[in-house]
Amino acid sequence: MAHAAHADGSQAHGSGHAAGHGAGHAHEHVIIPMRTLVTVLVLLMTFTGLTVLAANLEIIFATIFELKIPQYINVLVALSIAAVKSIIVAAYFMQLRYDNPLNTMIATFTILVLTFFLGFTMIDLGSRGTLYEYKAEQVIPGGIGGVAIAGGVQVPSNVSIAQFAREQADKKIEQMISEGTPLPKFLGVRLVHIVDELLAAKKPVPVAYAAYLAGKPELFKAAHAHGKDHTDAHGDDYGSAHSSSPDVSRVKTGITLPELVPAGAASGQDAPGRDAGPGTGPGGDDPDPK
Amino acid sequence: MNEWLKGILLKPGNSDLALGDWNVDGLFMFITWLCIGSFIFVMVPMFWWAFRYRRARGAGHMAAVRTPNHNTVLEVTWVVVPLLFMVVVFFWGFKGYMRGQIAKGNAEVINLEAYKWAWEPLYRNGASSGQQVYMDDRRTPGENGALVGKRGNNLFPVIAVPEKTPVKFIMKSRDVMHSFYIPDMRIKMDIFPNRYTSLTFVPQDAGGDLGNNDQAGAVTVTPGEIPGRDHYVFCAEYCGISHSEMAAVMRVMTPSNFDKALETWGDLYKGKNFAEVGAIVHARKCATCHSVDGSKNTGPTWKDAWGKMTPMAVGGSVMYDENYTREAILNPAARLHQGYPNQMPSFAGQLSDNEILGVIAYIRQLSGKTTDADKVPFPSK
Amino acid sequence: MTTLPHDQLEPANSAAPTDGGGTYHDRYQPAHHFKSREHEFDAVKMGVWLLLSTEILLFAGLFVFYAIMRMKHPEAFVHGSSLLDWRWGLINTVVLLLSSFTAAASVRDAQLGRQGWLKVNLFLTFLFGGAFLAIKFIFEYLPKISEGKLPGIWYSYPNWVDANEPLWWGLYWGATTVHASHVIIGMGLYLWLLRRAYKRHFGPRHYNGVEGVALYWHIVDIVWIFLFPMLYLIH
Amino acid sequence: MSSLPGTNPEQASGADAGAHDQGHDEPYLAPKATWLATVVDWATTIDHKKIGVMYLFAILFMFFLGGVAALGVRVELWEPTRTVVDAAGNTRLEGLALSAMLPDDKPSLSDANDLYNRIFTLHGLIMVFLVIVPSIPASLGNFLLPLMVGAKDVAFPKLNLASWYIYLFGSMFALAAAIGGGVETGWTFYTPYSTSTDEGHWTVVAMIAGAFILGFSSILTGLNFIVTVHKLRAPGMGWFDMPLFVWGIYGTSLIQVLATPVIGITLLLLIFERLFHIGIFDPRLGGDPVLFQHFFWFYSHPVVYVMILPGMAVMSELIAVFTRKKIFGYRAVAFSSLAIAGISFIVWGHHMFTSQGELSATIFSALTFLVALPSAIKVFNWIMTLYKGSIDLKTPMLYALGFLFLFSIGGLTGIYLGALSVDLHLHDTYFVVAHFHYVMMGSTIVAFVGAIHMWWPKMFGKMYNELWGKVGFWLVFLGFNLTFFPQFIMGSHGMPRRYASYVDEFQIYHQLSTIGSFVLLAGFLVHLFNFIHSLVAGPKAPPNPWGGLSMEWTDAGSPPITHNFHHEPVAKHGPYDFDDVYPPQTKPGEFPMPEPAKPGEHPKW
Repeated sequence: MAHAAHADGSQAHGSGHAAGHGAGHAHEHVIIPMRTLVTVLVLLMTFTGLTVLAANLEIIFATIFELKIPQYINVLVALSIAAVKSIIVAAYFMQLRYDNPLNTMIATFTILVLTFFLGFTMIDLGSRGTLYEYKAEQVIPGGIGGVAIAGGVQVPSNVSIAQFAREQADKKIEQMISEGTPLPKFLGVRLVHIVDELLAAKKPVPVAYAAYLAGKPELFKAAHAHGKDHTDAHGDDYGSAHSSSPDVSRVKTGITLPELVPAGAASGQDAPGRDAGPGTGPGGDDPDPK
Repeated sequence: MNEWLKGILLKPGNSDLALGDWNVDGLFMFITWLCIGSFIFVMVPMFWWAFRYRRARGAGHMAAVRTPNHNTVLEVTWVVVPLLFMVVVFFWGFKGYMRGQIAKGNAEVINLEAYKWAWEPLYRNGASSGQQVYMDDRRTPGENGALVGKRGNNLFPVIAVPEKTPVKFIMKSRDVMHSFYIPDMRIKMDIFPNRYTSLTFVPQDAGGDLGNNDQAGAVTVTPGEIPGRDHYVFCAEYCGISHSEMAAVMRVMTPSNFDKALETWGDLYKGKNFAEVGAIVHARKCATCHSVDGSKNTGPTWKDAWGKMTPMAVGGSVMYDENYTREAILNPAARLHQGYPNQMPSFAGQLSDNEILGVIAYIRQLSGKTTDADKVPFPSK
Repeated sequence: MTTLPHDQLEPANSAAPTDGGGTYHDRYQPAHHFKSREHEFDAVKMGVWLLLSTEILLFAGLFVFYAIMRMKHPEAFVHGSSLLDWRWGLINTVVLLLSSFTAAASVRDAQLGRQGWLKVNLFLTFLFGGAFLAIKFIFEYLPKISEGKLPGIWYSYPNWVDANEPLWWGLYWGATTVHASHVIIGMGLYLWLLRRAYKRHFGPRHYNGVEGVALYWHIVDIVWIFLFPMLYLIH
Repeated sequence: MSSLPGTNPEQASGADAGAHDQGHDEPYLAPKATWLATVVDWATTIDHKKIGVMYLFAILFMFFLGGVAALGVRVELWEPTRTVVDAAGNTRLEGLALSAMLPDDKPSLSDANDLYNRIFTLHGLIMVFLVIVPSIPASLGNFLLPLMVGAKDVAFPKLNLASWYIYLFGSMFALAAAIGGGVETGWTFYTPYSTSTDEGHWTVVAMIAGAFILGFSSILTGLNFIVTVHKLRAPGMGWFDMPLFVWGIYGTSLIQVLATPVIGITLLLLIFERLFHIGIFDPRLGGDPVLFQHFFWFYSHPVVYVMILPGMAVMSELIAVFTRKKIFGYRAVAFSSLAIAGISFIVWGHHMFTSQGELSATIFSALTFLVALPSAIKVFNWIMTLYKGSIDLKTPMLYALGFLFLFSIGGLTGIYLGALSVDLHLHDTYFVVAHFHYVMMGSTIVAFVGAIHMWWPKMFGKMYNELWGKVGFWLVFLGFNLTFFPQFIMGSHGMPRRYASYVDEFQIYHQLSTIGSFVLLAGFLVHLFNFIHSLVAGPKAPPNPWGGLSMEWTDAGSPPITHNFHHEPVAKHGPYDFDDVYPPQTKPGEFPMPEPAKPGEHPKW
């Protein structure tokens, strides 16, 4: 990104200049002129706009050119702009440039400790699946359940919280429709998904469901907006501010092009029964590593 | 000398990790001699100089001559030399470690499920551990004359492993963290509820078809048991009240014995009636917490429990009958027995309906109220 | 860039006016074990920076949790983030950047002894902090609570894509509440500074308090500068 | 030599009514008019010496509390299954106070196990968070650091008092949880056990909150010391003119400031997890226990260096003063303190070899061997210092030699646990228990007791009885080895940790260990009575009983005045320049006042 390079350039120039000037007589009470403060504020605002622009540009490129932008590009761009902004805040607002270099050293040591912590933890939890695939995943995605949720209801073991929440929501929808009370928006969207699942599984759709959904096109739009639903409260409930990038670099879980949420993924992986433990699968065929 | 010291410091190993190449015992002894050597290198000068240059009584004299206060060559050597030893120890340790992680192609895969305070292996033909033994041999007659092990009446499952064939355990926990530790095989691996972990080794010696048990000396072979050489299995990650009782016996069997064991354990319930099946299920899954002779344990005893109004933790009482027992197995927290911790995991999905009926029959038999339904032969698979 | 050598401004360790008059700021003397106000100012600033390093490391735990969970469950994060409205995030970022500006301006006013502007800037910083909290609470927290987008056992939102989305909400609520609590602490400190400003505690000879709290506020702003893209702009 | 320090008028304590510092000339221990005024003075003091003494007594009290829990553990393990309750026969062992805490009806094996689990958790928590983390830095560090760098007080005295009250507040939480039924999660609070046990019990959250609060006390102490060392050194005292004690405490403070916040956020998330079940670490809700282990050990490994570094810091002083020689390789020892502080942040994975992925286990194992080098450098340098010294085998020096003996064993057994394949055998066994007791108890507490003996005259102005000091040392030394050496062998035979009942063949080792623990108790009781006797009826101590050369010996009285020094102290010579300052054949009591360094020229080392 051109602007990222420019930002780094100015920053490098800035620090170069600072080193020459600041280190000399650090103990003097430095008063930062208002002009510098205002320029720093403007710079911060532009970078904030930049980072939002970059995020949205990414979506636009991804959808127009059907590009597959991998995850780390998003992370790299966002974090480098955030890093530049925080360096500017630290250097000028917190007067690290004009200050005793000892304080800058404290800041850099803290960041160093943070990177050690992050780096080694990611090495461990990221590289778990190297020897055997089954070591990387969770036994039951979303947790093994068996705990009492907020309402005091006991989640059966081997059922994840998310899956249990979905079953509870389905029951509630069924009950509310039978009572005839109108559904809140997110339950309406859930109803659309239920109907889709029934259609996909070629099961008969209950008349009450179809009747309820008849007069409500916006539910369909929300449910099928790139497999997402936006019910955040910011006024325009259904404006799809942005959608998921077409490509999630990790192919394993399979959500690639925007389409109906496949029934399989919706109901979560069926918990491997006690007998069908993964052991019987991949365990036996490893080449003899000498 | 090395063998003598190894005999003191280590129990005899019985896996390729302990006896094969890059093994643990060899590295253990290498580090031991390294430590003894450097300990002497440090302690001899300390004692000698502390004695030689001690200050005579009362004389405040200074050091006789001014000695140099740093010697770069010396200081560099005593950094580089330990570093070289460290590199050797690291590499040796790494090679030994990887032998316990990567299983060979023809490994015998055993799924192991750990739950609060017991082990449950699952073999390739669906068989679980069909044999239980007392851990300590000095058994004293209990109140009712039956032999009672030192640890109360606990029975420990036998985990059979074939001799000389690589074994791979794929492990998962049902509730909290545990750790599968076999000291004689020199390996241990934590077990998590949310992810699978695995460990592998090659058991070396089953002690012939009759299985000499001089090693562990802890378990006597009773008639009908399939013999083999026994080793302790401990839980090494703290997991609660009976963490120290969460043990098992790993029995290394000759391949023929191993196949015979798998075959008999595969269909344990052949030719048994419901009450006997209930006894087997109790021995395998419930013995850790429920005693059958009335003695107090983590869970309520099953002796003389049937048909009584049992007090509930939430107050009131409930008749100890079929549906109370069924509910206690599937959803134990629902109507908790008074005075007992809410520690029982749910066995939903672990026991088939017939097995639950077997348990009910066994409890009735323990309370002397057996009905003829309990004597119906168990429908085999 | 004007950097007035401080001796023109006020001799650093000039004795306090002997007539006993003047405000607390004029009579201010460093603690007995420091040689001069300059010495004390350096020590205080270093102490504040060490405290800020503990703040950064406090948030390090949450950043590591974010990085690990995003690496392990990217779909949960992609879908979870799409349920947030980045426009509120943007407004909050702008609010916090403005508050950072007024915080830096308040330090400058204290150094120049402009008591009037000092009070204005302190109050503005406090106000922006309040605005940040109001936006976050009313427009982001309440709707999510009503729809069950909460972590762990409070989760009841059915339209998830990856079963690990409760973890995403655990991170969202964890990071934003811990950050909001630090904004509240910062606002409390600014109230305390405002009270002292009315008692004319600050001036060219002594403004350690304003400097320290401004540094703390900048760190809270920097944490939000990282949190905003990490939570709101994931694709 | 112009004047002998013993008789140096300028430094005579109390007598000289210097023109400046009116009213601050009497020793800091001097009581106020009424008893109440003294209590108020001590409760609101910002004098680093008083805070150091208050910390010392609080830490010794907690040490004995933790020690009682340790004896509870050892009594329990006397027999394989016979817990405080005779499990086989279900009879209660009369007369044993511990069994009184069990439920009234026939206590079962699991009730006794539960009691044992609570006792060993209490032992772990009290010893780690309440005793050994603050032990040397908070008590001796507070007292000696300003004196050694020639400052009137630490950089932020009020913050120092706040750190003391935060320590009290945190330990109140911990003791309330202990009395309210204790915690049975182990001091490491591993999830998912710590978030699922004792469902309705408040004690677990109270104990975690206690540890969380104690973290802040440790941060504030570390912060204070770093700023003091940087900003308040006496004129003429460069970084290499400071005593090595200051270097050790500086390294410790760096770790305290940089590592403690991570345990803060971890325990905060654990409290959220336990109270609101937000599912970060709890696998039932999708969380990951391995993530908790990384969070926990990222703090807990650097904190074991917060425990050992002050022990090493004290060692340099003990060895230098009692061999009357410069420390061999001052810069090597100084920089190895910082090296330990640095490397301690990248090796925490060796606590998790049995729960980690293969790649990170290998990386951590390789890095772990780096951490052994700085410790080896220090030990070799101390041993070389003994060469051709004038070694005075008083109690502190005996403890110094004891430290070298025990720390060598403790350090070397770390190599077993660093090698991957051997650690798979030895992890979570008694071998690990023996290793960390040799390093924590055998090194830090031994150095702590030795240091208390050395600076006792300086802190309280009274000499202790040398004979009883030596008797106490031999009891502690032999008792310690008898307690923990059998545990090495038990561990390599496969005895797992935290077991209430065990297999018969380990009984002989457990019995030896239990006997040893009582000998250890005897040793510490001898020291306790020796200290109490010296406070009550000990002879008056001269300002410089051991002939030390750092500022607290040469420029401050025993006990020092409230503002430490009568005059502005100037660093005229290095802390260990015995050869340059004292002529041979001078009795300790009459060491001459060090000749002021000629301007500009600094004596070489």
